[in-house]
Amino acid sequence: MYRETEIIKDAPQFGEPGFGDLVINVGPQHPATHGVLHLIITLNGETIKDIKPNLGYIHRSIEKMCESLTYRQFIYVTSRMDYLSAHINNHACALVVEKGLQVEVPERAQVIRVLFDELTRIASHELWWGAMAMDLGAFTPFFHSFRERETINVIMEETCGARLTMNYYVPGGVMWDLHPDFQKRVKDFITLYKKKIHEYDELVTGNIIFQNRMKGIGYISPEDVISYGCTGPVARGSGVHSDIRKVSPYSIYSKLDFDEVLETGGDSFARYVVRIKEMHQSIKIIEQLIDNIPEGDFQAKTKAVLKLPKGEYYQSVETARGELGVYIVSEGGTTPYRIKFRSPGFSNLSALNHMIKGGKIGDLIAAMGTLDLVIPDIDR
Amino acid sequence: MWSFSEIAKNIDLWLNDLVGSTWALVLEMVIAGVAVIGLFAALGLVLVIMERKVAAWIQIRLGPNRVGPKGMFQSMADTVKLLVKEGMTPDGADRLLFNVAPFIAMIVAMLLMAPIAFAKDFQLWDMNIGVLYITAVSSLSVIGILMAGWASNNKYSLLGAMRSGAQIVSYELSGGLAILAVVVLTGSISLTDIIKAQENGWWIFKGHIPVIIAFIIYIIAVTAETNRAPFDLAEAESELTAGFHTEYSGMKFALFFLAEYINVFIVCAIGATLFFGGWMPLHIGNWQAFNHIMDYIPSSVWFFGKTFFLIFLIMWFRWTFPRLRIDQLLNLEWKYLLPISMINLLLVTLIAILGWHF
Amino acid sequence: MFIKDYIKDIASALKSLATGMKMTGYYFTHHKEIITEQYPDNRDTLVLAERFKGEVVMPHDENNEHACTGCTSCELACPNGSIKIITKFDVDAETGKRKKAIDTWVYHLDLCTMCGLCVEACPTNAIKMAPTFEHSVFDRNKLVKKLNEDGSKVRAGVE
Amino acid sequence: MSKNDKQKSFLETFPTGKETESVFPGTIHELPGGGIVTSKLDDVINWARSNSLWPLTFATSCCGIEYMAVAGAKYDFSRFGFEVARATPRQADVIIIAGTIVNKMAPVLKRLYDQMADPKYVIAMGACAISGGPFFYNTYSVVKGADHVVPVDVYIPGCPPRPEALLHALIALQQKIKSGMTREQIREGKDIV
Repeated sequence: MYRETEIIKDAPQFGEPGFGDLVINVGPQHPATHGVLHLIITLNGETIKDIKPNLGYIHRSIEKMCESLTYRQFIYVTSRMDYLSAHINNHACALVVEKGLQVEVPERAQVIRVLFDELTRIASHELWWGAMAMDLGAFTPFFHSFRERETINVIMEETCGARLTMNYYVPGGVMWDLHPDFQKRVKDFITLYKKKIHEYDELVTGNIIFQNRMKGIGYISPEDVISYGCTGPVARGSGVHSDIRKVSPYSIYSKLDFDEVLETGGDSFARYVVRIKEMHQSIKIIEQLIDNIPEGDFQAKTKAVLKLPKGEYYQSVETARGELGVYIVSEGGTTPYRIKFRSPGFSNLSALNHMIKGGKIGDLIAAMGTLDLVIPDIDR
Repeated sequence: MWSFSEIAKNIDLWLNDLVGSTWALVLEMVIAGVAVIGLFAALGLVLVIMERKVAAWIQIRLGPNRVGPKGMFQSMADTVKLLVKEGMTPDGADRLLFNVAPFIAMIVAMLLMAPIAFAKDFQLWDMNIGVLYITAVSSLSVIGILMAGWASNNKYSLLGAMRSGAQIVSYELSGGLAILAVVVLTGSISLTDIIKAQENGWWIFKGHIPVIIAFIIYIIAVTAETNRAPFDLAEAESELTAGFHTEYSGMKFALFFLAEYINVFIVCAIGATLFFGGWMPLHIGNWQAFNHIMDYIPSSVWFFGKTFFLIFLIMWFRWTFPRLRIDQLLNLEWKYLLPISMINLLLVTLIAILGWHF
Repeated sequence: MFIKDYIKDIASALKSLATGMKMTGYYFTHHKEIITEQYPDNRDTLVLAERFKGEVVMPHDENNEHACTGCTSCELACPNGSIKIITKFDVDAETGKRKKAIDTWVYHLDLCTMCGLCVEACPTNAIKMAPTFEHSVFDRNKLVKKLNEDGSKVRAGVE
Repeated sequence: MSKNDKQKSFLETFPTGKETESVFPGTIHELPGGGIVTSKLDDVINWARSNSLWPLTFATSCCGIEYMAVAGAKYDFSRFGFEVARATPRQADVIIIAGTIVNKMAPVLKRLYDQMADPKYVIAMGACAISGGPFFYNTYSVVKGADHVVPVDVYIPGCPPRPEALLHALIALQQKIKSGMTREQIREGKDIV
């Protein structure tokens, strides 16, 4: 009766399920997978026995593609990897090219970059909050979070010229100077954010149904976090000190006053709290910088054709999802010889089976929501 | 005063004169059937647009406003589209059960229309076992869902149907016990008697705290019984794509959609009848002048006003709360609602025996 | 005590649910919080950011002249080949010199990712990003555009 | 928006550039000579179809976020009656291909399209769905345009397009449905009546 669908026949055989087990394919088109993740789940009743992620439905060979693009050009493609932290991806690439060229980035450009990074982080977490609540079956938070997110999008659009994939960072600085209205808009946003943030707690955090769905679900211990290589809020939710902005500070983060958010719960609720508190920390960083943007150049003088000296370069940054590493091998030409991204989503996804095994389908959706997966970031 | 009962009586007399009593009965049945189907369709249209507007306003957006004046024709467009859309039966499905299931869901919803008093003396079938009939028939709705889920030959559908089965069977208990509270107070299971008993005040106001608790339990139980969020596990869009109706398209899906809304209307109508006095206007004790003014408002307005208030309440739940997990859903019923409603029933019995209600 | 905890649990749960309902109830009754912008109706008042990258355009002045010399630096800067410049040689009437000029400036809007690198690379500011977005078409071929207008030529003095 | 662009009227921005019948169908037209004719059943059906386009929740990458923004409160496509996003293809009317289609995803897209009940429409949103966009030249794994897999009705360029651009495309699709013309008829350049 339960014929296997065609999709699973194409996929590699993962061993025969036991008697009475139900194998279902969640994805590639499924509202909870936030894209095209394909999970092959073995169920016993409602209880999950095994999860096998099947990747590759959005593999666009970005790493291979970057090898044929120049150092100015390849940055824009990386916006399409983790499109929710597009600015931060670009930042990593710009930093690694600057490291190779040994260009000193003007202070104004660095401040602008950090401001946009933190705005991106807030926007990303806003979207995660709405989408995660939607996974849990509450639709209203999604619309309320987009209210704040759209405000950030307007700021982005005014200065960078696009809403999502901006390509604003170039090696040596940023493409244009800030828009004159930038400071005012950001201050307005901070006011709006502070006025509305209590609603997040009223609508979702304090809700008894939400807490029961989240607490104690998807537990992962600090040891497992390290062995799976999870980073970002997933690691910090288990109390693992992993914020790249603190561990190996880049740009001007070492001069800023902010806290690394650590929770010791290790469950879905801890990861939720980490992200909510991170938004507050980002606001704190923005407040420190918004009135102190130094005057000066927004872009360092670079040659028209960039050539990285022969060698290997690595830079990691903290995206909204965790550690993004960019590794470039240069043979001295105008294009990278080899490029490799270490994306946070891939490691975080690998811990999914460990987290959820033995839980219910509802737990899978809730815990996957707190992992905040962006599938193009995993497949690249 | 203008009332439905006079019109019904006149039609009855006129038909009896015209064609004799046997044919008059047949014709009346046909008229009643057509009227129910018409009401069915009209309610579906109204409730769908209402839900979308309520959702939009809660979600700080405008909602449908471009099709017809203020978007009022939106659900009409949806209905026409679904009517002419291809209704497919998937390969491998159990064809008979698959195609029959939506009709079962709809027929159950229609059967429940029979004992509801829409206005003073306006009732399709004034039976003396109204409450029993309602509890018996409403439990049939699970059959349609189970059939749909099993016949679809889809794993998501099957899971949704199984969830729905567990859910409806459990929540019927506390729903029934909550209804019993009112039955105990009234001393009758006829809906007419229950409404009559609320002449001097609705049960929710004059029945002390136990009736309020019973009302809360009733609302929670019927939300679960009609598969509405936060208990929409049978559909659970983010988990099971569309649950038991994953494989349904076109009009067959529309029937499920419609049956859901009609069920919501009916449980709210029953709730309004039991706790808010049905078509009975708001009467307060000895305030003769006030009561007299209230009597001028037509009884059907009272009935629909109360019902739509309850419907709004259920919609409000839907757009506020996240969904429960299946084991939490059953925990809620067996560990909380059922013990509470049992103790509550005891209390109500005490009140009824000692005559403490106003 | 067991019963006390049980009742406390229920009370706190109901309170948390009521908090959420209070908030959604507030938005249901306060329509001034609605933030919807009605797109086709607000088209006249819609102000887009002037930097918004909607498509590449080549501004022509009143004499039907543009500033593009056909140097192809935009074509080289474009990461995904959405620009193709077909050049020709104009013969100057006075001096008789052959001069490079553009014949067709082909722009693939269907490929373009609005990264803005071509505009940055252009030495003569011949192209810019226009804040337009209403490009939807029924036929994919209509998205391949010719940006220089018929009969246009390079503005005098632009090298 | 600069002054020059403003001069374009709203209808001119559409591929057809013409307004189709947008009044409520079933209205009574007075014919010369006093005859009365009600509009055709086809008009009613097309009106219903065009005003009730339920999209499939299908997004592969970046454009999906702008698709979510259109669903969000600021742009709100529920004004047109499109907000009933169905997770199952059986109940959806329009599939908005928001994002790149790679070779492994192409059979799945085809399958989803086949599972949808007629009439079904496809919108290709963004450069990736139209032609592969940024992944046109240098990659080995991307389908160069979703129209190699399923027939596409409306194309929206942009990377990703603005939310308003998606609304524009949805209105264009509405116009197409109201006209009742096929893709081939439009491609041949026939006027939309």
